[in-house]
Amino acid sequence: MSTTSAHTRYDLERVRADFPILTRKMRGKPLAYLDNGATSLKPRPVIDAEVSYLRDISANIHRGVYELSEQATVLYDEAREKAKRFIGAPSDGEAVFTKSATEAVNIVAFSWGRKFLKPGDEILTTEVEHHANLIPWQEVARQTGAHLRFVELGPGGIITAASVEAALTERTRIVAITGMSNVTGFMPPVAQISRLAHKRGAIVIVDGAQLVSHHPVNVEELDVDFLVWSGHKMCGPTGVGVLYGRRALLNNMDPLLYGGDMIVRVYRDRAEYKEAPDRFETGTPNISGVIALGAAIEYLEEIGMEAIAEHEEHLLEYALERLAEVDGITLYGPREGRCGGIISFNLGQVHTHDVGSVLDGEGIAVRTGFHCAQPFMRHLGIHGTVRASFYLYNTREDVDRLVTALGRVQEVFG
Amino acid sequence: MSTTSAHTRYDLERVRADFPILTRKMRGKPLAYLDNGATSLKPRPVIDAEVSYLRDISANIHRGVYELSEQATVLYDEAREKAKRFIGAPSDGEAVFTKSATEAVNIVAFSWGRKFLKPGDEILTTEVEHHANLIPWQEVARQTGAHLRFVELGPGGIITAASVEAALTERTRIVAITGMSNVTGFMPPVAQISRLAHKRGAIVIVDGAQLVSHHPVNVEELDVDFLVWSGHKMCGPTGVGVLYGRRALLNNMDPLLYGGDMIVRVYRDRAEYKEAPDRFETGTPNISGVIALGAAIEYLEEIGMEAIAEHEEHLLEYALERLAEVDGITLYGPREGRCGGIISFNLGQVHTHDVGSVLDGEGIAVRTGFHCAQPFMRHLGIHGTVRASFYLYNTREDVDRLVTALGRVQEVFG
Amino acid sequence: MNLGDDLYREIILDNYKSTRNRRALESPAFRQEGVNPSCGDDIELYLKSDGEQITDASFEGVGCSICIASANMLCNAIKGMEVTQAEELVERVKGMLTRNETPEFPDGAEDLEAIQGVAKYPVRIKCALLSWNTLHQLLDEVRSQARSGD
Amino acid sequence: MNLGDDLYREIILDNYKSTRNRRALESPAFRQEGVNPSCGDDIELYLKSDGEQITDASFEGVGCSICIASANMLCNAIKGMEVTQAEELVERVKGMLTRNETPEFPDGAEDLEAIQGVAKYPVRIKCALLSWNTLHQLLDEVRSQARSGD
Ligand SMILES: Cc1ncc(COP(=O)(O)O)c(C=O)c1O
Ligand SMILES: Cc1ncc(COP(=O)(O)O)c(C=O)c1O
Repeated sequence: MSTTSAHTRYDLERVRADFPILTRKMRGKPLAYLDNGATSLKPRPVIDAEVSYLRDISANIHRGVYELSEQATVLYDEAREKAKRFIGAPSDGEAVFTKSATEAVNIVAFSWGRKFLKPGDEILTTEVEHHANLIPWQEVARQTGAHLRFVELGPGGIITAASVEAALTERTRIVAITGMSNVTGFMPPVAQISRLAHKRGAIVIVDGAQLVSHHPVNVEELDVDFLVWSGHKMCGPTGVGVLYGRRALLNNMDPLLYGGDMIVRVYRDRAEYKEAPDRFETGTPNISGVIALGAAIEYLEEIGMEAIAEHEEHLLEYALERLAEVDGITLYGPREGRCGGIISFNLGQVHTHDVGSVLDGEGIAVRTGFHCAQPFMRHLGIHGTVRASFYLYNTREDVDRLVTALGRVQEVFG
Repeated sequence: MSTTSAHTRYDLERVRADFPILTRKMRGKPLAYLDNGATSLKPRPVIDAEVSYLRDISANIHRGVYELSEQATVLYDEAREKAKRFIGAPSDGEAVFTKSATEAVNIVAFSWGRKFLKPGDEILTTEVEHHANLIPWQEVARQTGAHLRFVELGPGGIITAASVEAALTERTRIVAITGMSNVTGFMPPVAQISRLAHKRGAIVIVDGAQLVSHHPVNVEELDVDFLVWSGHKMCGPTGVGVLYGRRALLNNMDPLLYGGDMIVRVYRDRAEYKEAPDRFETGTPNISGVIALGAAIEYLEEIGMEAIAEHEEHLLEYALERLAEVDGITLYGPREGRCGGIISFNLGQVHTHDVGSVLDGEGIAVRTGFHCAQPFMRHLGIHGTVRASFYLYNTREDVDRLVTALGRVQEVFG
Repeated sequence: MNLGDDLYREIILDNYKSTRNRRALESPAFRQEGVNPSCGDDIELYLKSDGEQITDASFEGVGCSICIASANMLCNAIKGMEVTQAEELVERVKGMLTRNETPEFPDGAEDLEAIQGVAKYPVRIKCALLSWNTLHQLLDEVRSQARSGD
Repeated sequence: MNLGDDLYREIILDNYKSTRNRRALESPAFRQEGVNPSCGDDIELYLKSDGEQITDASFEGVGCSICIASANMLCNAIKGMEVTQAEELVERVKGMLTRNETPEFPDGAEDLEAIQGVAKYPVRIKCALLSWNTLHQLLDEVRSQARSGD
């Protein structure tokens, strides 16, 4: 079916064979899964890791002196080391397991923001942000009297270091910016932006939900203070995200949630809290999810994030070429600067859901709608887009089928 | 090995066969898992549900118009209906999926408490609470100027309706109480307590982390306003909890976390929020976990919570009888009132961890330490206990082995 | 499976493309917005009533073909109906989409059968239902105004 | 597997039961608390130093047999040591417990080999390490005081 492309450093057939779902049909047609921006498919080693905890271990962590609990604890702690390694965390950096990238942003917004933001301080963000990296900042601004400021967007939502520099002021305390837009795939120059922010004395949080899943990332090179990402978008299970931060910053923040396992001592009326990561991991965590995320990291590392990014880049190029042939298509997003493997478009006046439904009927999974980015849709002056997003297992054939199916959309709605 | 007891309405052998881990050895000995208070083992249908989402569906919910996403959405929504049915939620009740019981308490403490508590208001709780139902209240009291008050405990930590009545005042706004102590198994008379609280105009949140997993629960009969519980303690996966509440209450509360999927409209500087449950479920949830929790609920319903509670009751009785033979044992907790299948004890002066380690060497998993209940330990004047806690798959033989192994502890430390 | 047959039947597409009812009513007696936040469908439904009958109905807004076609059929169907008839119709459409019922539709509303295919696509049901839920709210208003006008 | 051999060896149990070093030092020069929040181990370590040598060491507190035995061995071992020697010893014990090393222990500290079995029980390692981590902190203090006293 699909063949290993000259542009792909790994054996595409073998990688595809790791994903049992790729042999499944959707609406009776072979599955072309192009909704990786929403979540990724899961390879066998990740499923196995999840099962093996549930079936063979099943115990809680940090709580028992018996062998099963010990094994769970060791696997859980190892997953944390893998998560840190995956993003090149320095020795003074820590990885907190959360339930999602969304929770991770909220921890920073509330645990850092509510403690350190003063009236008149500025939070700098952009209109391309996913709601997860926007609404928490709206709310913390409301609660603290800080102002939410926006970087001026260039054509198609492009963000340059210069546009960020122009928006920074001496009141800017934090810059909250995406590492890669989930609508257009655009990747702001994060390292440059961080340097500019730091020069102004502001800290930087990067929403890496798309970036970390699709590109090699090194937090020291990016020079960011916080980086959030989600397991489910990178071959991992649902229900686990990561908040990376420097330990000194994290330990200065209040907890967001309170309960067991995050305390040193508890009295009737007060408690003393542990340091990060425990301070932010109260309650029984998603143990199987964390362990399976560890397996996902190992899986991706073995193939190589560099090779994956390259594969997607070529698919993107090919798709842009092929989609240019489609009548009445409008493509969104800047095609200069670095872009990851995401394409947003509309087909004439056809509603995105209708495009999505027709594609579904052809076995093709895309996402339609506003992609949790309403302000960006408003900026673009549209109600939504159809989004095709690639990952390591996608093929040129997936792209060909997409193009053909768009012809079918035109037949139905032409 | 184990035989179906006259006291067990279901086929114990067959139930045990549903739990693959029970054929595994620990430290070379057959596994006697008596740490159900910390988390439960997982039966095959739950593991299968988790795998089947990861392997065959893998899509995000509420986000795609394609078949896989549709299937994920339907299964996710069905799990919510199962969760509501399991606790007898009335038509104006809603179930919010959280990452844990702990998060669920925090939602009520902060989303309800920070909005409605005024300086001088009182939060009534008890010293037997798990930290998850104590520290959030300490913190919200600190933030709002409300006072945290404690019910006077009777011998062994008993809580009577009368003791609660004596502690209620006209300033009491909320009563936060456990449905079943994770240290002693004691079950406060929640229905009576609720009625007393409501008479005073206070609302009631019950920590059902132990109660819901081991006993039939009907929120209308209990007459509670909020009930929280965790999936992993009831044969479900890790990383999913439930917050039950009446919709009118939930919809008056602010969200706790902000981001995608919980909004109606988003502007640059503000957003409008959906009603419950969506309002409290931002970000990609633990989809596989929620679906597998649905499977756990069905599994338990099929066996019958009544039958499970009965089985545990008889094991408890048998264990109390057998443990009474052990030299130098001190048992904690009231043995009047209703008690679930949990026993806390100490063996002479031997440190709980040492007891736990010796039992571990005999293949027996118990929990040792303070069980996330430091104030209760302080009340009892001890540093910790050894805790044996039962579930549907435990046998009298597990109890016999525990008793024998305690003899071994005495040999080593005698 | 032929998607066209289930979801995008001729009648749906015709109703989607029809502009007959896509307009605001001048000084309408009743007006109600309906939104599906998760997909961005956003319509405004207008009704005129002489106290007994619905004398005119129209809508504006954005939405997918299912949403718009359903709203267009709704307007066609309820013109001339009494409030109770319209309420019954709402129930029938809901029954068809959410309870797997196969209702009989009154004369002039037979087009609505074409929506039945949507029931097989759970995430699209809310598209088809948006205008009907909005109508349901509006009818409550019509009723209470009729009463207070007595 | 015989647990007794790995974890609860005779030497451990003897050191656990020993009361020799379980006392506060009067007007101690140095004193430091160490806590393992997850298991409740909580000890207080006391040191006396004449500026070069550690002249006395003792501890009080609650903990499991591993924690207490380890603290007792620690006190026995470091009495008479110079600060640098004690620091080396801390590193050796850590190496044995966390890096699978098999260190040579100086005369009078051979008992410490008995702790090696703990390395097989990851959750108990922190019990064995508590007093050593506490000592590590104390030694920093001894050093800086020695310097400022120069
Ligand atoms: C009584 C009680 N409440 C709350 C919790 C917290 O549950 P979780 O860790 O799943 O959030 C527990 C479990 O440890 C418990 O036993
Ligand atoms: C750019 C971006 N940020 C944040 C998120 C939120 O991730 P999650 O839903 O896993 O919390 C997403 C995914 O939807 C995303 O694409």
